[in-house]
Amino acid sequence: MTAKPMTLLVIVTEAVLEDILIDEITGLGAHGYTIIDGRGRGTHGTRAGRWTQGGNIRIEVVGSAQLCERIVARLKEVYEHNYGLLMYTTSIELQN
Amino acid sequence: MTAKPMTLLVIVTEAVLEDILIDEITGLGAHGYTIIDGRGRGTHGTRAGRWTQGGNIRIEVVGSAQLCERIVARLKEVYEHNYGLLMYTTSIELQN
Amino acid sequence: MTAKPMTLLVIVTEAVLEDILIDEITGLGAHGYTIIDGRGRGTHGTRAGRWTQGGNIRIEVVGSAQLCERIVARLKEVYEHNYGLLMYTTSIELQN
Amino acid sequence: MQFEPVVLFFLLGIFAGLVRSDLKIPGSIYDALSIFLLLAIGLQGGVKLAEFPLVELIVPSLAILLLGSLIPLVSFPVLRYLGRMTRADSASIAAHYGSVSVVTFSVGVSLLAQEEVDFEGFMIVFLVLLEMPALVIGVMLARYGAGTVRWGKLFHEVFFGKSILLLAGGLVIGFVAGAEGIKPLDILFFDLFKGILALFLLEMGLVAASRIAGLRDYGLFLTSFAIIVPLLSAVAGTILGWALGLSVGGTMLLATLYASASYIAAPAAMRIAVPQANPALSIGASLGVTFPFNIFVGIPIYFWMSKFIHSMGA
Amino acid sequence: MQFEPVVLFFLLGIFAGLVRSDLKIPGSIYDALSIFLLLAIGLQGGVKLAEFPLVELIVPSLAILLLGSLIPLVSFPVLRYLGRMTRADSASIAAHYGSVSVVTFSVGVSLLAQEEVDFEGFMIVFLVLLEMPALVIGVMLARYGAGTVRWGKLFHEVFFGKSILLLAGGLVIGFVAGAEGIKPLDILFFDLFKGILALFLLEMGLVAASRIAGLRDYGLFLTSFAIIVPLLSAVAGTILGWALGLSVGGTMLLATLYASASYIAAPAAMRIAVPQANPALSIGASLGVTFPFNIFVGIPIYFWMSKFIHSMGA
Amino acid sequence: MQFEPVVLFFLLGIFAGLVRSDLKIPGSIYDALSIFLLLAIGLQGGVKLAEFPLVELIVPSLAILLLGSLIPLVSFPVLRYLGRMTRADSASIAAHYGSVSVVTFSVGVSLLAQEEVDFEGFMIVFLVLLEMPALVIGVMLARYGAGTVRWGKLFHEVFFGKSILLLAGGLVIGFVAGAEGIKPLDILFFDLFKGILALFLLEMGLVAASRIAGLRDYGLFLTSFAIIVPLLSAVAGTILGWALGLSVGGTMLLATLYASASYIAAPAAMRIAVPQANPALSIGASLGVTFPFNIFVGIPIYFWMSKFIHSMGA
Ligand SMILES: Nc1ncnc2c1ncn2[C@@H]1O[C@H](COP(=O)(O)O)[C@@H](O)[C@H]1O
Ligand SMILES: Nc1ncnc2c1ncn2[C@@H]1O[C@H](COP(=O)(O)O)[C@@H](O)[C@H]1O
Ligand SMILES: Nc1ncnc2c1ncn2[C@@H]1O[C@H](COP(=O)(O)O)[C@@H](O)[C@H]1O
Ligand code: NA
Ligand code: NA
Ligand code: NA
Repeated sequence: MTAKPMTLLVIVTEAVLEDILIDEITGLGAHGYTIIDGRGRGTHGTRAGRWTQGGNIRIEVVGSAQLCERIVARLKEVYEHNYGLLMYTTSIELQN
Repeated sequence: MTAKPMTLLVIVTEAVLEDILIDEITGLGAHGYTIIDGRGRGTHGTRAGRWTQGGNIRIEVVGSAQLCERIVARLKEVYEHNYGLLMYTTSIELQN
Repeated sequence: MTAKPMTLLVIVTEAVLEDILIDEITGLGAHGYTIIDGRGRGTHGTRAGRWTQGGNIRIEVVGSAQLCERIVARLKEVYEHNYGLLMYTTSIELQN
Repeated sequence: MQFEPVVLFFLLGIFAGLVRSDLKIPGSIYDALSIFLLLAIGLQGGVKLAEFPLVELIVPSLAILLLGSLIPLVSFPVLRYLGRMTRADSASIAAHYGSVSVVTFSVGVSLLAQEEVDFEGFMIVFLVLLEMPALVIGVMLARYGAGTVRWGKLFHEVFFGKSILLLAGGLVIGFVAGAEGIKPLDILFFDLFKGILALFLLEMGLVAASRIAGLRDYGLFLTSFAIIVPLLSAVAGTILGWALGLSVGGTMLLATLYASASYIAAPAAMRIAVPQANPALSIGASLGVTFPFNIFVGIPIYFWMSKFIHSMGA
Repeated sequence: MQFEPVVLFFLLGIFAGLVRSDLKIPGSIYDALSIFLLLAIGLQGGVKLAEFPLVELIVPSLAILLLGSLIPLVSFPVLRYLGRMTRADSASIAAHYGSVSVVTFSVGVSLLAQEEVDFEGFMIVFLVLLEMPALVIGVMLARYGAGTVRWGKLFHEVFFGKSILLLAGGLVIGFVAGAEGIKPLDILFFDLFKGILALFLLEMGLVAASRIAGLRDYGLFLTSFAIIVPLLSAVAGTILGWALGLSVGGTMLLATLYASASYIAAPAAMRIAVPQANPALSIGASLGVTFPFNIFVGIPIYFWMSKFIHSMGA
Repeated sequence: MQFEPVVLFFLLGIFAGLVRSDLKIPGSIYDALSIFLLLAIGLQGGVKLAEFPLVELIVPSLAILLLGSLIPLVSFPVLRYLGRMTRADSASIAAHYGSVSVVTFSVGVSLLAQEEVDFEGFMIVFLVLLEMPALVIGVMLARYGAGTVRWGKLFHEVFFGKSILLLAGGLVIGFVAGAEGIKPLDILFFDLFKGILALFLLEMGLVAASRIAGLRDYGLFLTSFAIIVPLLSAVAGTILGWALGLSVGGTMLLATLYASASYIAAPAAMRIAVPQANPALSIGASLGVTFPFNIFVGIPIYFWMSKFIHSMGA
């Protein structure tokens, strides 16, 4: 097996930010991302996903620890204050 | 970076339990959760997500190890016997 | 707690492969799987999920390290060359 | 025997399911179709009800509710002792057969329209009334002497669940607005009704196909139950309808209501209130056997029974 | 006062929301309904516009735009200094009330059809025109002297956002194809219009219910604002409509446009352009107070005002 | 040249796509629209077919299938040797152009209705028949002498895939029920047809826009191929239709079928059966070039060709 240790960054945020965050993430050097629609509750209240723009998205980025750090730093700086946002990382083995 | 080590609990179960489990989880002290619709197969057969109530949901809770333990214990006690249920935890770094 | 250390395998690939991969995965011995619809970008371009067959799926399999290795090996051999495919593993604690 | 083209769509759905076609009605479309059907049925009933003295409905309602409650009460011991099923399964299946199916009812309405036979608008009130009590009885049967029930949650689920809410809401809107006020909505809720029922039956066929495949697992007993109980319930309904002075169409619809088994409201309610019950058994029987039986064989029989009893009485 | 059955569906939705029913209109269906409404309104306007000399629209358009821009400009200081709200919240709410609501407009159109009162087809041009400027003004008020605005993104969002695009696109298609060319589409876009509006109002009710629940958090000031500002805007619209020589129907629709508050285009635009604003406040006011007020009370009043001013003038 | 307002919706979709509007038709709505179109086309054909002696179809069917099979067989060497494309890409593109497009066909039907020109109901049988063989030929061309094909899976996908299943299912239901039995469904499946086609074309435009943007990557060869091959196929279809004694409308529809390229069934089948092929090339050509070409330019030309050859023959 040729598994490469990598970092997985998961971002849960407001669906309205999708296009903007795609630009940020790829601009910072991510080679890819995966987005899934969801709903949830956090410090910014409940977003039940009822309205077109009222749901959450869950973005996954697989990359180097440095890339994930850069993305986290940027999102904390610009978006954390005004938008619902949760970010966490975990280490994974990339298998291909 | 101010990453805080935390536990991620993932619960995959029947969509029909959504409201009930939200009450349980927040009642046990979770500050938030993220829910995504899905489908799957397990020991309780296939749930293809065709019928309104016939799909799975995947709930993510980020919290302390103790919180996750409490939720797991409660769900095992009350729901595991009669409902399709998968629960696993992994350690993550909360980034915000 | 009776948590069992296990491996989580995540596969992100083209939605058109869903039925075929379910056969592969269960044929290789997986007891279950969870599938979620998504969209994303990678080396094979953007799949925005607009067309019926044009989206991604995200498959989760919880199993032994050996099972996950077998699935990874098989998918690399047969599908990696021609289809958009991302696979990673991480270690989890199965809680039930 | 009467032939209603709309059931051909159900056959197409079954065929597609059996040959494992990739045809799928998206979940949200299925939801939209069922919201439409429930509202439309309610509106149709409400408009007809507006021309009717409501107090006259009290006695027949009580009679129909009473007889309707017997269906789960009689089914339960049959399932438990004849069929040797668990208490939970017996109660859950009894609840499914005591409750009613809106789509089966709609196919009945559709056949009457086809045959140009009229029916009493207040039949839809009975549809609303009959959906609930069986679920409550089922839960009581399951929990008798054991554990606690979240009655509040159950009642809430039943009364404010979307099927009752849309049926009753449509009924009230139709009643308040009247035929005149509803006119601009006619084309959506009345003229399109049958076409949308056809699409709905296509999806029903797809789902029924997956249930039919599992039939052998349920065994001969449950399969027979799923045909005989509806037939007997329909006989009872025919007699009661005739005794209450309903028209041929109304009598046939009452028989159809009694004969139909729930596969939307009941499964959801039972999964929460009687979680020990195996949903594959109850949904398999109601959707895999009783629904197709009623659509293809039952409804024409109930129509014939109603005409027969009325011609006897005359 | 005029009664329009379609609002009963809004009431049903509110009821379902308040009793916490599990009734949900799936998101994709909601999207489809709104695409339909926007296209249909546009087409209807385009067909009527085709019979009209366009140059005559320039002067009234300017007048209507000018007066329309006053709504957010006057609302802002009221919110900021009387209501003691933050700059961002004041600007965002002002933008919501300066912009317009297509569904409120549709209910107005629906009432006119019910009453068999005609209106000028080019009203839909004003609907399109009025949706935008308030959003730009709102952003300018929020950012005045602070930070940079991504104007390019904002203009793009406003001009090519789906509501303007579908309204304007429908307008152009209706204009090019004309009544004759659109005829095969009539049954979908014209005859079904009211039924689909009814379904849309059902969903609006569900959402409004969740907003109404949060009303006490917004306080008395915001609630009063959400009723008084629409009323005053409607008075201004009635006078301007009459002064411009619009018919009774056209005058009523102009008043309705001014009185309506956006809850689709504005929230999305403000969330991006003025992220410091709390969306619960602006959506709560526009959807939880102003929308129901307009539907139930406002529109009949605006109709009465328009008839009154025209009878005075005559 | 004939003008069909429904294509204006396609233009609107292209415009929305090119300006990167946030307009999206949700996936489930798109699915529902295509289920509707396929069923409706099938039903329309079935009803007309019911009045026709079926045996008379055998000879024309064989002729039409034979000529139809030539399209991929001739396209393949052109793509492979003239266009220097890989074997897999050549085979996949050939399969796309040998197969047919239901929406292109529908726009043709729509134009005929507009012009009040009748056509043979059994044309829809040819639509069903022509969808399949090219896919099989494409796979054979791709795999010639190399590897194994899962033929079982491919045949299953083709015969029981949703497009054939709904077309053929609708055909059979229409045939069995007849014009009389289908009547209550008319308003949904016939009267709404064109409106729903308009909405479908809106989405097609959105998707085509994203393909048009990628056109320069496909190069001049593929772009020319995507215009010339349909034109030549249409000429062949016109001659064959005339030789078989089809009416002006039928001849034009046969030409349209030959000229159209698949973008639903073929992409899905080729992605599984010929995974080495680059889907961007085949979908780009069929959806980004051929579909708009046929809609705007091709269909009017084919109509003119059919009228021309019939006036010559007369
Ligand atoms: N503790 C948590 N566990 C899981 N998901 C969370 C948690 N907190 C927040 N989220 C998700 O992140 C979104 C934004 O969080 P917040 O900024 O706290 O409102 C929420 O809507 C949830 O979907
Ligand atoms: N081994 C597994 N890997 C991934 N997901 C699983 C697995 N087992 C079960 N699941 C998911 O958990 C749900 C309930 O599991 P069960 O209780 O085993 O039926 C299934 O429907 C799957 O979605
Ligand atoms: N770096 C990444 N992070 C997250 N998801 C990815 C990444 N790369 C690829 N993916 C996902 O995997 C799918 C297939 O990847 P690819 O084969 O690279 O096109 C993409 O459409 C994405 O959804
Ligand atoms: Na019953
Ligand atoms: Na306004
Ligand atoms: Na072709």
